Amino acid sequence: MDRDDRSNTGAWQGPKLSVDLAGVRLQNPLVLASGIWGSAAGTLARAGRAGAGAVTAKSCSIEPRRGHPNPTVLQWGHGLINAVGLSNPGAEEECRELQAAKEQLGGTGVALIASVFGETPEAFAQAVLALLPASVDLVEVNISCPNVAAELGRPFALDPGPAASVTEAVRSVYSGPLLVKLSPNAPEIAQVARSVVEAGADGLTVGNTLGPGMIIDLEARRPVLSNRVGGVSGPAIRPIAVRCVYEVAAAVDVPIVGTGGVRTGADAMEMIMAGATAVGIGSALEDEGEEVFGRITRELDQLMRQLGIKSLDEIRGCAHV
Amino acid sequence: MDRDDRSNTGAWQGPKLSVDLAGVRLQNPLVLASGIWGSAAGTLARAGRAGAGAVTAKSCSIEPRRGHPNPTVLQWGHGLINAVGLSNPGAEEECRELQAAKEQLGGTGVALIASVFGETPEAFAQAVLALLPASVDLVEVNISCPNVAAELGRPFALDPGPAASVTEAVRSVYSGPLLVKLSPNAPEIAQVARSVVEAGADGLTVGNTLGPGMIIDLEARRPVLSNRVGGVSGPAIRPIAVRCVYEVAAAVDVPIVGTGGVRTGADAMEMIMAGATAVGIGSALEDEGEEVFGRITRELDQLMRQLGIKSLDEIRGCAHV
Amino acid sequence: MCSDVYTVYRVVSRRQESEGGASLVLDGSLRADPGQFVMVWLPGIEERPLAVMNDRPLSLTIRDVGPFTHAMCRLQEGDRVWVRGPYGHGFDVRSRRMLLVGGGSGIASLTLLASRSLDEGREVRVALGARTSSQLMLGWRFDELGIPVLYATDDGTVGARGTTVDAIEPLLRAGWPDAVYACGPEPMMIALGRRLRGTDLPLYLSFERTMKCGFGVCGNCHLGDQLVCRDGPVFEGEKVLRVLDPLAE
Amino acid sequence: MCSDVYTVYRVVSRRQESEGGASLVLDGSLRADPGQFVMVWLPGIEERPLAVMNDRPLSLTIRDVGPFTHAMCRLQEGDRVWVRGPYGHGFDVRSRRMLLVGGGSGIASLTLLASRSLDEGREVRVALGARTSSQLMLGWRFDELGIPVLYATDDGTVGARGTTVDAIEPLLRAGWPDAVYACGPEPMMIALGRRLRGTDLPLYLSFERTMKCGFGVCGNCHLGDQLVCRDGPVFEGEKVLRVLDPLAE
Ligand SMILES: Cc1cc2nc3c(=O)[nH]c(=O)nc-3n(C[C@H](O)[C@H](O)[C@H](O)COP(=O)(O)OP(=O)(O)OC[C@H]3O[C@@H](n4cnc5c(N)ncnc54)[C@H](O)[C@@H]3O)c2cc1C
Ligand SMILES: Cc1cc2nc3c(=O)[nH]c(=O)nc-3n(C[C@H](O)[C@H](O)[C@H](O)COP(=O)(O)OP(=O)(O)OC[C@H]3O[C@@H](n4cnc5c(N)ncnc54)[C@H](O)[C@@H]3O)c2cc1C
Ligand SMILES: Cc1cc2nc3c(=O)[nH]c(=O)nc-3n(C[C@H](O)[C@H](O)[C@H](O)COP(=O)(O)O)c2cc1C
Ligand SMILES: Cc1cc2nc3c(=O)[nH]c(=O)nc-3n(C[C@H](O)[C@H](O)[C@H](O)COP(=O)(O)O)c2cc1C
Ligand code: FES
Ligand code: FES
Repeated sequence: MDRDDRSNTGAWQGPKLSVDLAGVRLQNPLVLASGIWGSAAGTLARAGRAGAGAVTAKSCSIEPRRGHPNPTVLQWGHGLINAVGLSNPGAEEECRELQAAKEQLGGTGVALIASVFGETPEAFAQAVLALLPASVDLVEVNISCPNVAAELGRPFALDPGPAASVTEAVRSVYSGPLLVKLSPNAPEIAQVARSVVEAGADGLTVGNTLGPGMIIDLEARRPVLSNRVGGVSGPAIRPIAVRCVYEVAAAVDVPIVGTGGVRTGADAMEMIMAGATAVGIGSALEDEGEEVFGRITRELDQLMRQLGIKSLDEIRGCAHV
Repeated sequence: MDRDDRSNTGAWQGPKLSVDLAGVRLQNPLVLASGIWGSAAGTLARAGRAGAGAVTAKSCSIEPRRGHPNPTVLQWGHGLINAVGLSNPGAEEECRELQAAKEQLGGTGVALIASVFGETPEAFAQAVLALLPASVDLVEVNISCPNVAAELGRPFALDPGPAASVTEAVRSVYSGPLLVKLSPNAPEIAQVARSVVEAGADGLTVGNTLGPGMIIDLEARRPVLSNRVGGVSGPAIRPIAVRCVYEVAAAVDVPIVGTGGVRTGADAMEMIMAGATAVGIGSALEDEGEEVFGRITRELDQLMRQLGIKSLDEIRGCAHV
Repeated sequence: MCSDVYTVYRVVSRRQESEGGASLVLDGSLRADPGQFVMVWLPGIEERPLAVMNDRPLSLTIRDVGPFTHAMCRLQEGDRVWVRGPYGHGFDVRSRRMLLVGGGSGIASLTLLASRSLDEGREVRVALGARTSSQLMLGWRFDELGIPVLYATDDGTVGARGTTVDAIEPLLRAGWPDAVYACGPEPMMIALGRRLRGTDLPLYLSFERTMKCGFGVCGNCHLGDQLVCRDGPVFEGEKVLRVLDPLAE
Repeated sequence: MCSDVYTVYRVVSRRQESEGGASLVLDGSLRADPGQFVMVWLPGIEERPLAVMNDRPLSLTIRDVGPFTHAMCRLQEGDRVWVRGPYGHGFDVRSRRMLLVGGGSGIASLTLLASRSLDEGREVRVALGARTSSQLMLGWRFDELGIPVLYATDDGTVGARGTTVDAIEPLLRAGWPDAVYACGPEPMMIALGRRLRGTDLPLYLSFERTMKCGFGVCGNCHLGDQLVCRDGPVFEGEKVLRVLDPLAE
């Protein structure tokens, strides 16, 4: 039981920050984004204990993947650029970590989200099957990683058809709450959103990293990332992520995890006004670490008091004028 | 005659900054980007006198356009967002300004670039025809503005076919040096580049603003731009612009004006190492004004000395390893 | 804090100016130099440049000439305005005896200059003009500051019949001012420039042009090769009148 | 200046350490706390974490264990390295008599701690271990600083036969140190933790884990719920040994 529930005892307990994400109750809208802090039970649970409403594990595939050699993750002045290349220990090992994470999170009320990817719709489905024993609260399907194009081809998330195929394949093996993670690079993201929802998604994460981008080192005379290009995240991408959330919210009627460049309570509220139900927090952990969750929650609470907002439900999508 | 030409008198005169852009010689690679400082003869000439290698006028259409109401151009912390909406005085008036600009630039060696757009390939061609009397040095065809989608539909620059149609239409009425301005939002920008070059472009500007993006005001509970969304420019978009230049340079063999987020000599050199011949400078004029050209040129010169680079030709595209 | 772009202020008090004009005192201050301006947004309506009439507390004076200014003039206590800035360069003040000349909404650009200059121990006089008495603005502010005001109206309903340029003639002849500072309709500023041509009195003019960005990018506010938002709004008279005045050499 | 990401240094001098090891002195300094590390990139090869062996001038000591360290060890005077950082938290030093225990490449994490602590007027002793004498590194640096070194090798070729944990036994019994600082192979650090369990001697351990970002985002360097790059690389012994040592409660 958290503060919001106690509010039915009478006196106003302060702004209501809890939200309903595809049937899963989050104590606050902040979600640790996939790929941040990996999939280790210890780090996921730590982010949860520190105040995330939900935590997402790093995307995993059926088989383990080494990912790209270093350099893979860099700070370039206005955010991050990364080409980790979806390194992961494979679904079996990931399942064990998720089970441990679930145990460590027991009783905290923090939701646990698994994330999967694959080369084909069937591979996505198989990865989800392999994770079932962990009984996570939600599954996120990552069809939008821009860093493995050389290997995996054009991301599924760029076109409505392929995006829907993956969703259907996963839906056919998994009946729990299902999020699909879209790409801010899709020129017609609203259409992709519509077809993914028709194919059975319960919610959408909007979105993954932008680009890809490239940083060249002038002395080395070559791109810094070993993969040459990488996904751009952090403050630089916020206006584009917000526009994506706005467009998607206008197109479909499922909850959205607005993700991209959020660093403050004001940024989080912007996402919610654009139509998001929850808000992904990724690059903001650089340097600051898990304290980011407490800080953003406090800032959000303060802003709500200042603006006379009693509940996030009150302002969700209110910028659609 | 500039410094580089004197170098054949014997002693080394310092790094060679001049470049050849589709047959037009620029004293240095810096190009005032279209839409910055408008199309007035006075401001274009001022930017040229201050040290730009070339100046581009704001895109114009056959008929005058008012553009969108304010707010239209904003600073959001990591760059600009704008939805000016291609306001312009129409090709006839623009032609007069360009003639005046050309006169004012006479003898400076600064190249003058006109920019046009239209609703159909034919409209592009007509706009170019209307500007012919100004005898500008190059014509840039803007097929990539993301701020008029509501009116003009999906930008031509997103797909190879439409992009080529516009290029062909203009090519059929204009035989001078022709640049086509691509969009960093095209998921397959290399294919667009190829088809535009096949259709007759002599060079490519890569690229226009990114997105569109959106900034929501929390007190107003609405998007700030009257057009709701706007193109993102400035530092935030640099890694993506650099990747676009890199991809395009690998795909085609025409000169590229690398444009997006360049603010320093190092940024300019990064574009050139990615494969650019010239470098567009737009948002960097905020606050600093035309002095940006002198500063970036000096920084580039210093960097070249420091890294032992004698000519930009030496490093163009060298990051393709 | 609530956006990357604007600071939101509330109207604390409102004072009716001339017919179709109002001054608004806001609930916070904004550090600005005399002559600088802000961009003010009314969501759903428009965003426009306005002079900083006073900076602590931030105060604005608006003449109702169109949709935006009309909405501004109808704001009531407690209503909000969205402000970004300040932008531009203010007046460069080096003189001892300053003559200020204002017309229409341009008067708002002169009040902060007047009060600051008084604080700095300078002598200030001002001439205000309008078509008719009911259109005069901000006389009360100069009265508050104890600055002598010369009025001029086209119809003679207040002060001298004629223009401010006529009204300042005696002061000019007496050799009173060290420098002249003006903001108003462009015809007024051109006339002032012509009157002072040949004298060695420095003239500073503040211009009003339509703006989009306010920070020197869009080019919308150009005046010859100058950008009003960035290089101005205050210019040395000679420099801009060369562009504006068809009679200037 | 040449990139948003790295500072480029040149190798000024190179010193052969043990077989397959080298120390490099670079042509600039880097302000760092003892225990902090940098990410070093060799274009076309790899990017890896390395301890700041000395900070002015920036110096690195590398043990050749794989492709990156091998390339590092082969660098010559004038060759370039790309450095970002420093990252992580260093040693928290409050004690008077400090016992440093190093093994393998971990020794590089202790030299800056030693020299800084001497500057601050503390007493420092060090124990260095390796499998065999030819694999010992950086003894010369402690000699330079005038710090007494206890050596331990598995084969007894130098110093006591056995481990550093054996070698420091007499000092521990004598109650000499106020605190122990260690960096080396994890088995060494576990053994040290076991030896000190039950005493009230503070133990600080510096860890080496594979890293991608270095600034607390990717999670690659986790150790239980801790991130070595951000929360470490130096930890209080108790805290991490609970995770690492199967015998810890
Ligand atoms: C630096 C600067 C400072 C300013 N300070 C003030 C101020 O303190 N108080 C104030 O009331 N106004 C000021 N203005 C002018 C103000 O911005 C305009 O009056 C306003 O833009 C009108 O907007 P609107 O939507 O009400 O009318 P619009 O529909 O934009 O205009 C209505 C009519 O007024 C004309 N007009 C618009 N702007 C001007 C102008 N600047 N000069 C002459 N005619 C114009 C239009 O051409 C049109 O005919 C300033 C302008 C600038 C550039
Ligand atoms: C904070 C920190 C500071 C470090 N400081 C130094 C230093 O100053 N000098 C130095 O030489 N090394 C140091 N290291 C270790 C160094 O980063 C690794 O040795 C290096 O990554 C090996 O890269 P490689 O490409 O040469 O070999 P790889 O191919 O990456 O590894 C070769 C072999 O060594 C093993 N290995 C790799 N890293 C480690 C490790 N950290 N511990 C144990 N085994 C490992 C691998 O598993 C593999 O078997 C430090 C590591 C960290 C995290
Ligand atoms: C280092 C790093 C690794 C990431 N790995 C994944 C991943 O495995 N799966 C995924 O869906 N998104 C991944 N992302 C994307 C983030 O989840 C998030 O969508 C993106 O970074 C935008 O949010 P931010 O600006 O808050 O970081 C990764 C991002 C970063 C920076
Ligand atoms: C206010 C503004 C107006 C612009 N107008 C145009 C235009 O009319 N035509 C065009 O091709 N590009 C236009 N652009 C895009 C720029 O030319 C440039 O491609 C883009 O801003 C990226 O470069 P930058 O980051 O250096 O600004 C405009 C950009 C801005 C900021
Ligand atoms: S208003 Fe944009 S340049 Fe002046
Ligand atoms: S190396 Fe990335 S979190 Fe530590």
